[in-house]
Amino acid sequence: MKKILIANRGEIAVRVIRACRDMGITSVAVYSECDRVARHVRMADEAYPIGGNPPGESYLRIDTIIDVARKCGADGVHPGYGFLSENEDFSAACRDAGIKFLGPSPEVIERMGSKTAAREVAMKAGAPVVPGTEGALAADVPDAAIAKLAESIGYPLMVKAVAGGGGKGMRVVMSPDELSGAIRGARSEAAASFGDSAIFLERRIGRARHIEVQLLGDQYGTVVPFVERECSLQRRHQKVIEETPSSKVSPELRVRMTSAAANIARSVGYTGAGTIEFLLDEDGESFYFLEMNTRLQVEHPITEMVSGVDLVQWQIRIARGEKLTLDPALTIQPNGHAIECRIIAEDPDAGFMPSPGHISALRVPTGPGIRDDGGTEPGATVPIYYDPMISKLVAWGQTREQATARMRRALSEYEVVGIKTSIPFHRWMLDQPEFESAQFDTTYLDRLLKERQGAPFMPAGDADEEIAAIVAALSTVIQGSPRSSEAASGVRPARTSRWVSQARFEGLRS
Amino acid sequence: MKKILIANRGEIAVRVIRACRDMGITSVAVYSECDRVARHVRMADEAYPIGGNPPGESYLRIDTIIDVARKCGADGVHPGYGFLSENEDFSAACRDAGIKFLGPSPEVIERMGSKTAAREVAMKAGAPVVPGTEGALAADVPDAAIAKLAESIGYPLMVKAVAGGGGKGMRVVMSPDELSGAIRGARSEAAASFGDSAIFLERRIGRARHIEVQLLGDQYGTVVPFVERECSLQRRHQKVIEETPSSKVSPELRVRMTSAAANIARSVGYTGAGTIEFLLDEDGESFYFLEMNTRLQVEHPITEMVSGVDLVQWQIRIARGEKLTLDPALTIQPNGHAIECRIIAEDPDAGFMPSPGHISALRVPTGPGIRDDGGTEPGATVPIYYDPMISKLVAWGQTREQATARMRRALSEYEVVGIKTSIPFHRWMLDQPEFESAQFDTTYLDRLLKERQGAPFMPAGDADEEIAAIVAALSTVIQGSPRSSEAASGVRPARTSRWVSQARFEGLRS
Amino acid sequence: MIYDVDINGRTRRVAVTRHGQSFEVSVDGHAQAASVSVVNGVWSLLLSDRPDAGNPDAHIPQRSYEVAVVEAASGELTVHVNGRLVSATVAGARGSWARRGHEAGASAKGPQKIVAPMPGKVIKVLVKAGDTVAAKQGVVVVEAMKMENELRAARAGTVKEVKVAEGATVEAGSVLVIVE
Amino acid sequence: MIYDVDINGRTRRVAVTRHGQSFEVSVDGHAQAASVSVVNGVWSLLLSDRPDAGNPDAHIPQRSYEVAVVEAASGELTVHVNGRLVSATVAGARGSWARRGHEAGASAKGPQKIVAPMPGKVIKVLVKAGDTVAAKQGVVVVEAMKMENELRAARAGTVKEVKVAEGATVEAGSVLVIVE
Repeated sequence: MKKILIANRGEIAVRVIRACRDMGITSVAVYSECDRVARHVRMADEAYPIGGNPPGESYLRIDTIIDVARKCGADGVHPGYGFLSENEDFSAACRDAGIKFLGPSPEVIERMGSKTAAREVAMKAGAPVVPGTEGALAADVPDAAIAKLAESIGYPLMVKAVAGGGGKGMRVVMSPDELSGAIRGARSEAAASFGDSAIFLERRIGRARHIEVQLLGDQYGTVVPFVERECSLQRRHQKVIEETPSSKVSPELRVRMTSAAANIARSVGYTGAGTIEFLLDEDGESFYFLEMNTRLQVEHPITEMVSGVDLVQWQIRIARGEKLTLDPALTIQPNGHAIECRIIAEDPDAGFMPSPGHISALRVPTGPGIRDDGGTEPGATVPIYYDPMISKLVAWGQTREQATARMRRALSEYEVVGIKTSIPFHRWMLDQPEFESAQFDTTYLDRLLKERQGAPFMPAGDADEEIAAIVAALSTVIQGSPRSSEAASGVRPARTSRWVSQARFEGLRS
Repeated sequence: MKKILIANRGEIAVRVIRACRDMGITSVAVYSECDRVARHVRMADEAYPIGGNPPGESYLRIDTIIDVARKCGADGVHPGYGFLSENEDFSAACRDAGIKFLGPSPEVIERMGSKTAAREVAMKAGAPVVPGTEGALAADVPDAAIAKLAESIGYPLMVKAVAGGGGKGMRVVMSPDELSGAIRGARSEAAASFGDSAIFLERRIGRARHIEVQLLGDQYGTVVPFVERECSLQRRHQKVIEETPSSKVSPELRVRMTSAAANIARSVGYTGAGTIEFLLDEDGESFYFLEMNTRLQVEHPITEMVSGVDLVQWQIRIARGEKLTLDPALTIQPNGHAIECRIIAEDPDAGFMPSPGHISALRVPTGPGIRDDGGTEPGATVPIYYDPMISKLVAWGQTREQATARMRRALSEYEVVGIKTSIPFHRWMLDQPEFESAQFDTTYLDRLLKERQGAPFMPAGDADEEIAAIVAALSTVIQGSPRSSEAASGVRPARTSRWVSQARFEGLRS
Repeated sequence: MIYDVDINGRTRRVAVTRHGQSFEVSVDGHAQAASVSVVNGVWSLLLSDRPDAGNPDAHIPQRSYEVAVVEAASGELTVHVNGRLVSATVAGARGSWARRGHEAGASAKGPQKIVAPMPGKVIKVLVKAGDTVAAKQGVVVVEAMKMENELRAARAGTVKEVKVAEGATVEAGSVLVIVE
Repeated sequence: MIYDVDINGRTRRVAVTRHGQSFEVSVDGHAQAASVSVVNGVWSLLLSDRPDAGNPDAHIPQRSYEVAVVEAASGELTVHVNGRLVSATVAGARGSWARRGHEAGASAKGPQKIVAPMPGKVIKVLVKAGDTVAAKQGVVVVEAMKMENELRAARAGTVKEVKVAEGATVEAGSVLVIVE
């Protein structure tokens, strides 16, 4: 493999370019109009435009991307996550074009992409699944028939879209009278989001944790699982902080979960990097297969930190036919503890509203135990069209306590000016007693946020306000001084705001 | 320990501040006039001026620093490396002021700071030393007496200043006729640099490697050594690239060297972080005690990367009386491989002349396996008064090959505009066959540099020149265009050069 | 020079005296020495209390802050300090230097238009015409940038008009709901 | 627009045609399409060869470069490309837009003064008055910034005067040796 096209953008494209460079492989970026000057375009060896800003006109255009890959002579395509990463047609189109897709075959993507088919795979592989209906319930199955199935499963239960993901097309049903409404809601949401209104029922596991197992599979049937990731801290079914290992998983349970995950992947001849998600019951013993993500996960760096394994390099090595040489006894032994915070361009104090725009200043933390996988830089713009995640901040420590302390410090060093970010939320989150004691389940954060009723995460204290008053007054003094206003012509206008910037203060330099 | 004053500047002050923050300790910076706005001042919780720019007026002023420490209520002082870090008077002054010095006692610093006394300690502890004279040869010992001693040691030999360091006051003597001149030279250099003209003689170990052992000692007699560091790549006795483990050290040799190091430290009741330097003979088996550095080393992060241990946090824990809880069997087991490049403000193509000045743009690499411990930032100035090192770039990999590939990639990502740096030298260095095969000794680099006769490290190729021609022409086109020259008023003038910068190109933004 | 600075609905009176490179500042009577330097648009601010005339050797901590300041077109400043964002408006300089461009922001009156901040899809409409809404109450959920975002009323009022239906695709700036 | 650009003693002729946001550039007859955008002072430059009229489907790589440009007061540009620093001087624009501030650097004549670039201590004086020195030959070693730095003659000549002795402390800008 000599040249890899990365069919993605942002931090994950940058991550893959780095792996290519580490391996001496030429990297090819693709870009939409607004991404002409994005970090991944600047870092790659080659870069090609693929269309307009909406993803449907560029990053989701299989035809255009395959065309570019063919013309530029790429012999591999890395889909990243999101966009086309779990699209079996894209995997098939790569195969048809004679280009290696860095992920599983279209058949495996399709099979594991259907929640009901994936459940069947898991059951056949001997993995526990949440009790539920066996197949998909298509649009024409009457509610009465579904109600009967529901009785046999028992309440509370979940109505889930077969094609679902990210919490969409999903309803909790506490009692029989809620069932019809839930079916209607889930079906219409699923039809709108995925073009498929088929649903299925599952028993609801209360106060469960979301625990997932990363794995790699080579082309020769070897599957190696890694130490589990704890992803229970979710806001509206979106992970916000991940860590590994889970404080709730004992070494004995780890062996059971990782074996179950490996068996599932092995049974479908899984190749490349993938992740099996489980629900862990509050008893800390019973776990249930939830779904498989047939791609690299956002949170893969925490696994890299505790295993020392470069997962993206292995995706490439597997695709070019190498055998997995990792010792599975070692990959499930965590070396220390790692935590990831997803740094998102959003305003946590305004209901987590996305906050795209121009980044006028950016300082990323570094130092011992800190890794920042970013996709942007000072002077860049976070576009309005895509996922607002700007970087993933990862902290490693010998213990969970040390990793947490380093993460707190790194968050306090992070400086982003021009847009709002999730950093205040993360700083608040890490100080919650439930985080410190690792006592949370997947419903914890939404419950807590509801209770807080939008209270600011990092309210300014009296001392902060006093400093702000001083700074406001000083900036006025300096702005008004004849000496500084002359220098002020050097101030570069930002979009809607302007920096009280260096030029005015040149005179204050010692 | 609640508040630590860091009697240093630059990256090591930043490193210590981070450790303080990780442990919830208040950090206090001190600064000379030109460092008012330096990174370490901005990051610390408190900051105090200590005098003028020359180190003798600020960072070397024991009285001023102790006074600040006392007044601000610091209960600990971290000396970093360089400056006062190996000054027994400073350690004593801290003790007298009732402030904990984060390093060994004045007695230990003094003893290990004398090369002849340290040799005696090593011999008593059973560690091999280079055959040589037993005590110091003061200024009044006649050359004839020294010549007799030289005969018994044998030629070639080294004349070394007792108080020496960094290659100063050191001469190689190949034959008896060179002896008198070497004694004179070493004595005068030592007198000028250290105020002490005492010398001693040592047999010269040819083609040796510089291998050193990091260790920690607590207040209860426990000493834990770490995997050796390979520091043979030196230019004029200054380390330029360090790595761990050494490719030349077998596990069996590692046990012998680390035990010898620990025995030496234990025999003097060493507390805190220290490093014992050895010469490893080209036979790869015999090693000799060289000297001890009674402080944190510049290159400590590579040890942190392969051990997972935060050495600065342990310095603090030891100082506040904690017991070492590290397993010495584990600390001498390397987890992967780490390499450090010292990024220095210097022009390698002009005889490595320092290149202080204004940094107009700076991009630091990140991503998997990369750690950058820096002390500066874009817009900052590298002052002319201090060590020109601006950061330490560290790459970790599961293997030496992976660490090297990541280092190459990270160096290619590093962007520094405004000053020259050692990066072209490092990129060249990593591509030398002797680096790849790890076949080098302490004389290798100086010999190679001499042979090269100042040839540029990264000469521009024809393709680079073509791109430069295009860029030069385009920048003229755009500069000359009426549309852009209007915007050009936003260009901020740098000291002696000016950026062909963003403002002119705003019109080109897509 | 005396400035009235409005922060979070409270007015702080700040007196500033310049001494060459440094300043003496007093906030509501709390006097401190201030030193300011700027690198790359970010301030380094050192603050220390005034020496105690009775005990000149008393410990006076000099605290170090990194501060960023962004000025909106309205003149409102956003001060980044200790990881917090504090909005501050200088009400008027009383000294010899005139403050440029000082105008108070538009007053909070008239109908509120709740607009889509970015292109997206309307997932839920939470109100209908005639409904009474409280300040900060959610009115519409728009999916954009892969997230579901609840748009809220800034102030209490009555819904005058709902201009979009669930499932509709909207452009940035589209008016979704009008509240009076 | 045609420019003569001097690089490393060689003149490259560059023809530039602008097409809206992009350019057609030709260096000594090698024609390429160029796209330029700038973020934070650093260029993103995309270069691709012209399509082959005979084979429009032929693979035309579009190479991506990050480039920084610094302009000295003399007008000389330093271009950072692929980790290399390339000095370039545009000899004169022949088109309709006048190039501002274009003057060649001072010619390399007259006595050379070898000065201390920063404060330090003279460790070694390697020449004496009357010695002949070659271009790039070391003349003085100064210790500064914790390093020993060999200062060299820029051009060949004869040492006229040595103004410092070993061990002397020198200020930045002090003349150490004069070579004629």
